[in-house]
Amino acid sequence: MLDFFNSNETIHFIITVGSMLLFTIGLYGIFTQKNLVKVLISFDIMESALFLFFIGLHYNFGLVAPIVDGSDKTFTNMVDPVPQAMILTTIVIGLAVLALGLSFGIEYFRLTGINDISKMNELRD
Amino acid sequence: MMESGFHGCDLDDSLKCKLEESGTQNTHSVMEKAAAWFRSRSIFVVAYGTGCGAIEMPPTFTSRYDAERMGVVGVATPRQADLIILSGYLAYKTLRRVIRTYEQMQKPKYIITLGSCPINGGMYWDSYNTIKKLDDYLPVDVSVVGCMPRPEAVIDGFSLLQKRIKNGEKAGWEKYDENLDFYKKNQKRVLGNHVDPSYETDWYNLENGSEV
Amino acid sequence: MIFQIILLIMLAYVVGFIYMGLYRNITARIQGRYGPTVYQTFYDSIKLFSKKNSVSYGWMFYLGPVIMATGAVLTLILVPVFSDSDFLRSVTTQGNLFLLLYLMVLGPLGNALAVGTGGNPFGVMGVVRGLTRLIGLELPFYIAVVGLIIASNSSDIVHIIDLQKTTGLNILVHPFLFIAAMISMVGFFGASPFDIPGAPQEVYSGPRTEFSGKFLALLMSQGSIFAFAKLVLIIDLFLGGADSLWMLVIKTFAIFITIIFIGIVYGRYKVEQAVDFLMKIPTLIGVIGLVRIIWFG
Amino acid sequence: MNSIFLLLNLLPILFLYQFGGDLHVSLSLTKEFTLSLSQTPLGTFFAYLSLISFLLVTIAQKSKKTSFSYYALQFLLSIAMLAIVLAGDFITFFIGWEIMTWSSYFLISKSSDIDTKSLQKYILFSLASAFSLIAGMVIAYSFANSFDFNVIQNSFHTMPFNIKVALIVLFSLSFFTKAGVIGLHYWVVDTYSKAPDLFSSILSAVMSKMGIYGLFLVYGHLVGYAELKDMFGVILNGTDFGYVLGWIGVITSIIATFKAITQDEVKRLLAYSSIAQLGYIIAVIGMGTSFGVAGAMYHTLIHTIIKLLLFINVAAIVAQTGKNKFSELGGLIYRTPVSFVMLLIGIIALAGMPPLGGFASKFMLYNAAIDSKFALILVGMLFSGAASFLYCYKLVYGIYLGHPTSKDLETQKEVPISYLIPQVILALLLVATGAFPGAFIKVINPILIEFSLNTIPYTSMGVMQSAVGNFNGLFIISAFVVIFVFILLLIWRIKSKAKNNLNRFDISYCGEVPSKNTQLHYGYGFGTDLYRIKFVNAILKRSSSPFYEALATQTKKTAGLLSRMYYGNIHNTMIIILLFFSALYFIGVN
Amino acid sequence: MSLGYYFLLPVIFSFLTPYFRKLGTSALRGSSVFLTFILFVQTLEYTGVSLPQISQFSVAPPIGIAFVLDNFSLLFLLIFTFSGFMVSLYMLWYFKANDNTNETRFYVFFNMLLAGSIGMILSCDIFNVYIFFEITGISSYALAAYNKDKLGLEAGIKYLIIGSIASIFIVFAIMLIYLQIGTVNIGLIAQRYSEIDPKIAVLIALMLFIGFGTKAELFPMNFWAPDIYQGSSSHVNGLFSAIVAKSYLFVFFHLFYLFGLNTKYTLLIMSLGAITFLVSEFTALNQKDIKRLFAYSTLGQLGILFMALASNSSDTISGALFHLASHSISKLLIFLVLGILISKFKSTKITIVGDFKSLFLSIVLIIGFLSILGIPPFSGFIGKILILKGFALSHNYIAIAFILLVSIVEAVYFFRLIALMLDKKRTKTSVPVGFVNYIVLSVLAILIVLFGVYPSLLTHYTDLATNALLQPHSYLQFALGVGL
Repeated sequence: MLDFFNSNETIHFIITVGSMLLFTIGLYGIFTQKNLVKVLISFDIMESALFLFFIGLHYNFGLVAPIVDGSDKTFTNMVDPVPQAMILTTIVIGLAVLALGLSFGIEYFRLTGINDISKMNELRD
Repeated sequence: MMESGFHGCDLDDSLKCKLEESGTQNTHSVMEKAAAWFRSRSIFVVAYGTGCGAIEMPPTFTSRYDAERMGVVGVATPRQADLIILSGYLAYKTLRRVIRTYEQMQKPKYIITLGSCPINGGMYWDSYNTIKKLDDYLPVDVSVVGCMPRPEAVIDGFSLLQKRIKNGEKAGWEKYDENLDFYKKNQKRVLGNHVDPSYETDWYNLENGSEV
Repeated sequence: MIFQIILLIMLAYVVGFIYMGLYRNITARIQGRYGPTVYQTFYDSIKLFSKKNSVSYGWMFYLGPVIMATGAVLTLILVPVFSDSDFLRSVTTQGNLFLLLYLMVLGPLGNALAVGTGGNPFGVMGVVRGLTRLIGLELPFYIAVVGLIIASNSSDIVHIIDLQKTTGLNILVHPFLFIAAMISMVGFFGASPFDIPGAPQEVYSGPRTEFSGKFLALLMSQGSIFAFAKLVLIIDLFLGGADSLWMLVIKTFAIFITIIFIGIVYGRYKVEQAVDFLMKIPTLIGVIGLVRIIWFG
Repeated sequence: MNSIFLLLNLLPILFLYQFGGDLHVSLSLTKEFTLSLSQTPLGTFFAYLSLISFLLVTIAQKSKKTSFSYYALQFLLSIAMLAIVLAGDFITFFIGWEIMTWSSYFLISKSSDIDTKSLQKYILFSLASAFSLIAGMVIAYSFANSFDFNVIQNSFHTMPFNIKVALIVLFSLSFFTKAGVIGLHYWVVDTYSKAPDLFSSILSAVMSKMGIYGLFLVYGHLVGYAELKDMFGVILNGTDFGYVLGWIGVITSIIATFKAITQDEVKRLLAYSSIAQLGYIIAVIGMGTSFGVAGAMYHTLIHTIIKLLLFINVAAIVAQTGKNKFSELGGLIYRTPVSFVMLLIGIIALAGMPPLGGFASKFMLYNAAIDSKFALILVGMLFSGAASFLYCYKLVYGIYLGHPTSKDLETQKEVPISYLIPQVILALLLVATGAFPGAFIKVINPILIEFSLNTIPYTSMGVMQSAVGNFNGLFIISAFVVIFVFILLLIWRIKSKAKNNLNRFDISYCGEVPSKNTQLHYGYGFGTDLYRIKFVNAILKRSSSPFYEALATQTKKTAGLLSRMYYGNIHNTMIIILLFFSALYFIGVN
Repeated sequence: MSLGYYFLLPVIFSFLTPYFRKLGTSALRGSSVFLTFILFVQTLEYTGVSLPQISQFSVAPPIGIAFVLDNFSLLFLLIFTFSGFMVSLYMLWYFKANDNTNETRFYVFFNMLLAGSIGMILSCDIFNVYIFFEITGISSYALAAYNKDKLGLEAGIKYLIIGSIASIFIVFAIMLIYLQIGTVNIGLIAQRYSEIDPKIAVLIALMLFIGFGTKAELFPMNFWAPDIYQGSSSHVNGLFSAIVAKSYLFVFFHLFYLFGLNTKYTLLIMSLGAITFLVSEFTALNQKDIKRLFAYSTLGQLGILFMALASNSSDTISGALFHLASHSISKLLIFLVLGILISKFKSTKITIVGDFKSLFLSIVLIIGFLSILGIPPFSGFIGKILILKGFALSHNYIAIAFILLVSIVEAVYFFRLIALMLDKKRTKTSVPVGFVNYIVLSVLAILIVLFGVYPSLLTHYTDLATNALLQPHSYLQFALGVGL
């Protein structure tokens, strides 16, 4: 029984389904929520889903973290380090965007008292 | 008798004298004679229907009496006309237009009046707005009497005029030129000094050349 | 040469005046009158020349009738009056039919200028009516002329005359064109129903309102010369021209009497009625003739 | 400043003269594009035409206060036109064309009574014309692989038929717009009437001729009249193509003529007249015969002269009196007699009356139609010519004859001499072309050779030769003068004393004396009775402006509709992007 | 100089900005001018060098990260550094004449923007492209909002939200690519793109398309763009129009041709470009706000560029690149002039164009307008005629007709502005221009005229760039590290 859960296919399937569910939650947020903070949270959820998806699919059973401590030079049994590096970078970028977005939101709210993105339409035709 | 002054009884003697003098005068040169003949053969008429006599014009000029056979033919504008027919009484208002029309005609030019009103006022002898004797205001060449004269009489008037033109008799327009002051004075008496401003520019003032 | 031309002008003058007199006389007879003598217009002309005064509004007013007369005389010498006279043939080849079409309008233009200078609004109204009528009047005539030019492949009148000696008279060959041209001609002669420009009941005498004395006389003289020239043009185009004085008189008189008969029986069209009519019936007749020449000729 | 630019304007003429008709320069712009000037007889004719016009207009500008930028733009315009007519390839042609467009645009904008709407009209039509041209030239390029005129000419017959037709239609549309064919003339009248007065003369006399040059270039040079005949077949004695163009031209000229008569503004009348006259040129330009080309060329020359003369004359009057309507002018004949005579000469030529040059050109036009047996087209031309007498008369009457409509007109002085000099030159040119109509055949024949058409026989300067009869201009004009003088002397000698009755109120007025307030000038109502004629009314009440205004309104509505997409709701924008993605994905996957 | 400095220098300057501020405003402004000047001069030097060139960091590609400069990116690099230089010169005047409290913030993000956009075109690693994409994005959001006014913040928020959407698509695409091929090197992806399962390949292509297309303002994804332009300052608009939009465009078409997507998606992109052109030119007709108006104009021109660049034919693409360069210069010129006017009149209504009195500004503005309209003898004409010629050679007459017809609509509002400018009835206020602006604007105007009358200057580079885009062998060699 546990073997079933220990197989790569299963775990990849679960991760895929799970992250896509998470992604769908984010999408749902984007489609329905109009509060700027909630929209930004939805984006973050979507990004997180992608991260999970990407990292998860590159994990196979029996592999260890790609940490080179100097002793082992064979690089075997390691997870592909590139996705992890990429995700780390992406997380940082996502954070930066989130921070910028929130700061914009705060400033804007201070000036106008609006946090509904569909009502931010002073710039329009 | 209210307006007896208008009849010329208070005219200056000098003017009166001049008028008497202007009698007949024959033309001499051959060219003049020929011209006089042609003038007599061709008379363009502007028919000024001033009074009841206007009704006599159409038969005179159309098929029944046909004045055209004598070379007498109607025209519309005074510029082309040799003869003006004044067919009846002349109110002051009409007189003004008649004078103007007459002055716009080119010399030689003649006047024929119909009926008695232009001669002595006729049935309008005591009217307040009708002139009594046209000859004081414009030189009448032929007066056809009758009230109104029939077309035959009008045609008779034409032939009389033609005869006089042919003979080179001194015509009314010459009298008018010579005694302009007299006529103008009479006209102004009736029409007043406040006549149309353009009277200043009439032939009266332009006689000695174009100074305007 | 100068002598011949002067002789020609004299002939046109005399014949033209006689025709004008005849016009009045015949009209009178048709109306049941005795009418004036045939020389009446001549008397009128001399009388007007001998007027002591002629009012003038300045040099353009003075020159207008002169331009008009020039146009008439120029038209006359460019129309071959005698088709076999070598001299006239050589003169007329200096011009052509198109030139004549335009020369015929030069006179009205000179008149119009003088009228405009005169400053009489009635005169100008008359001119405008005349020019408006001209729009309709020229159309059938142009169609006829164009048809003849295309049919004889030449705009040279002498050539058109010569051609008729072999192909037969154009009046028989191209009857539609002849009818169109004749209806126009009625208008060109100022006869009813196209005599609106000078309608005395409406606009005084129209263009002639201000003309008097010698100017009017000049207008009348050129009118008779011009009328003669137009008659000659018609007989040249449709009746094979004239080679002798008799032929000339007979042919022109035939055309002339037709025009009188047409003119006498009609009332006067308003200008828009005239143009409407001219743009319909005569134009249609002309176009039929034209199409006949181009597509079936 | 004026003299500097006068000299500057003289320079290109000298330059052109110096090269003596054989100017071939080329300059590589990129590896595909070459700027090349290549002088042809056709180009030379138009070059001199435009340069001399500019020179004359510059003379007239002497007494009008004109800014440096105006002169500079005008000079630029003349150079652009030079580039157009000397161009050896389409790139040069187009660059010249567009510089002409915008430099004239800025010149027009310098007028005091210009409004935005007219400016927009002008520039949009000009650009539409330019874009049509550019479309044609790139399509030609796609087959000829070159913008060079000679290459395109050589490879034209190898193109597919529909491409040939498309090219001809595109080029024709472009040049028709410039020449102001009816339907495409919406800009012409407003522009001509509202442009600076002297610049209107350039617009009408020279710039519209660039459209004619373009048509010559395309029909005669690029396509070739022989090719046109092969493509479209033959009707009567001419080509089908020429027949269609003939009707286009005739309808243009008839409609414009009637429209001209009813105008109250002087320059609007002249603008319509310009459209009408160019209609004649277009009517014969496609006939593909020697006389067609010759007639079109001759009329181009004469119309340029006439329109320069008339527009300069009107500009002088407008500058002098400050009025530009027939209902406000009048009675200037004895105040400005020289101007009057000049205008008179102009309208006599415009009406096509002998003995001036106007008749010679009309004669050639008619001959062209006769030559092709296009009888109804010829009748149409004659008809429009007859109607044009009315507006010719309105022009001279409304300004100079009749009565002055206001007090200040009675004290006007003659216009400044600088306006008169070019007018006198142009009037003399009209007399000269009338007296020596044959002289121009020498100019035309090289062009006919260039178009591989038969030349027109030349006998003498005075004689205009044609297929169906000729006329001797010298004879006509001398006969005219002799007879005129003779009659004048005759009438002078007659004793009947002509009284110069100088008071303008002394007219036959039914015994009445018109006062100063009486409306005696017939300038305003002139031509209104045309509305009562059914046929003319049908023409006059129609106008192209509802169509173009509806187009503008519809465009605006469309713009409003489309702009509602950009209503600033970022949430919806996001959703649209996501939906668009899903839509594309479903399409892409399936 | 290593290509890496193109990224490093701006970043370093960006980080040092607060320090420069402490040294004084002139140091701050001067540093930016210095930086952009160095970059521009360096780029000019590359024009004489044989390309492509590569700069690798630590490990050679395909494993390592590298910057590759080929002729295609050189053209963009020239445009970007030149525009940056011009804007930095302009800012010398701007902050002197206007409120300069936000000066530091501007320079931080301006330098960062340069770093990001230059990095984006130089990077040969798709993940790095993404990173630079985000750097450009963040700095442009910040630039849009750097004044912290209401409109700017709104623009910033909108931009940020849209940017987030786009980045999610791109991240997703990159992840899918990596999952399929196991590499992020563009060269390798290009080589092995055809091996990907077609369904996934479609998904990847669409995601990249949506991601970069959104940022590059293609039609159904561009409803945000005018708002951003309207909310931002005019010189920032200049940057957006001349640099930012063009850098996304670069990546879009670089990947488009490298991944061999041109066979399938040409028609889609061309028609979307055409619709972009049509819709934005029509929409521009009713605009009352000058910045929004030119935003639509920019969208329209980008539409033409999409049409032409997707057309698969070297002639058209060469023309499109010429047009792109010309458009960058012209739009920059227009936005800088508008900046002067807006700072004078404190209004963004289109009527300000009719209210100023300055011969110099009128002339350069009109030159800019005419150039964008494609009227000779200005550079826009050469671009447009080259594009049309390219379409003609591929017998794509519909595109020609479309471009020309819509161009008339474009002319409507451009000439409405010009007519407003020439309207003598309006009361005109004279506008101080500033010494630096005379130089900046005349350089831009002279370049427009120069490229118009002597286009070989630029066509040389555009032809090379076209070759590099359509025959990317040498680029791929370098990107794969084979040539090293």
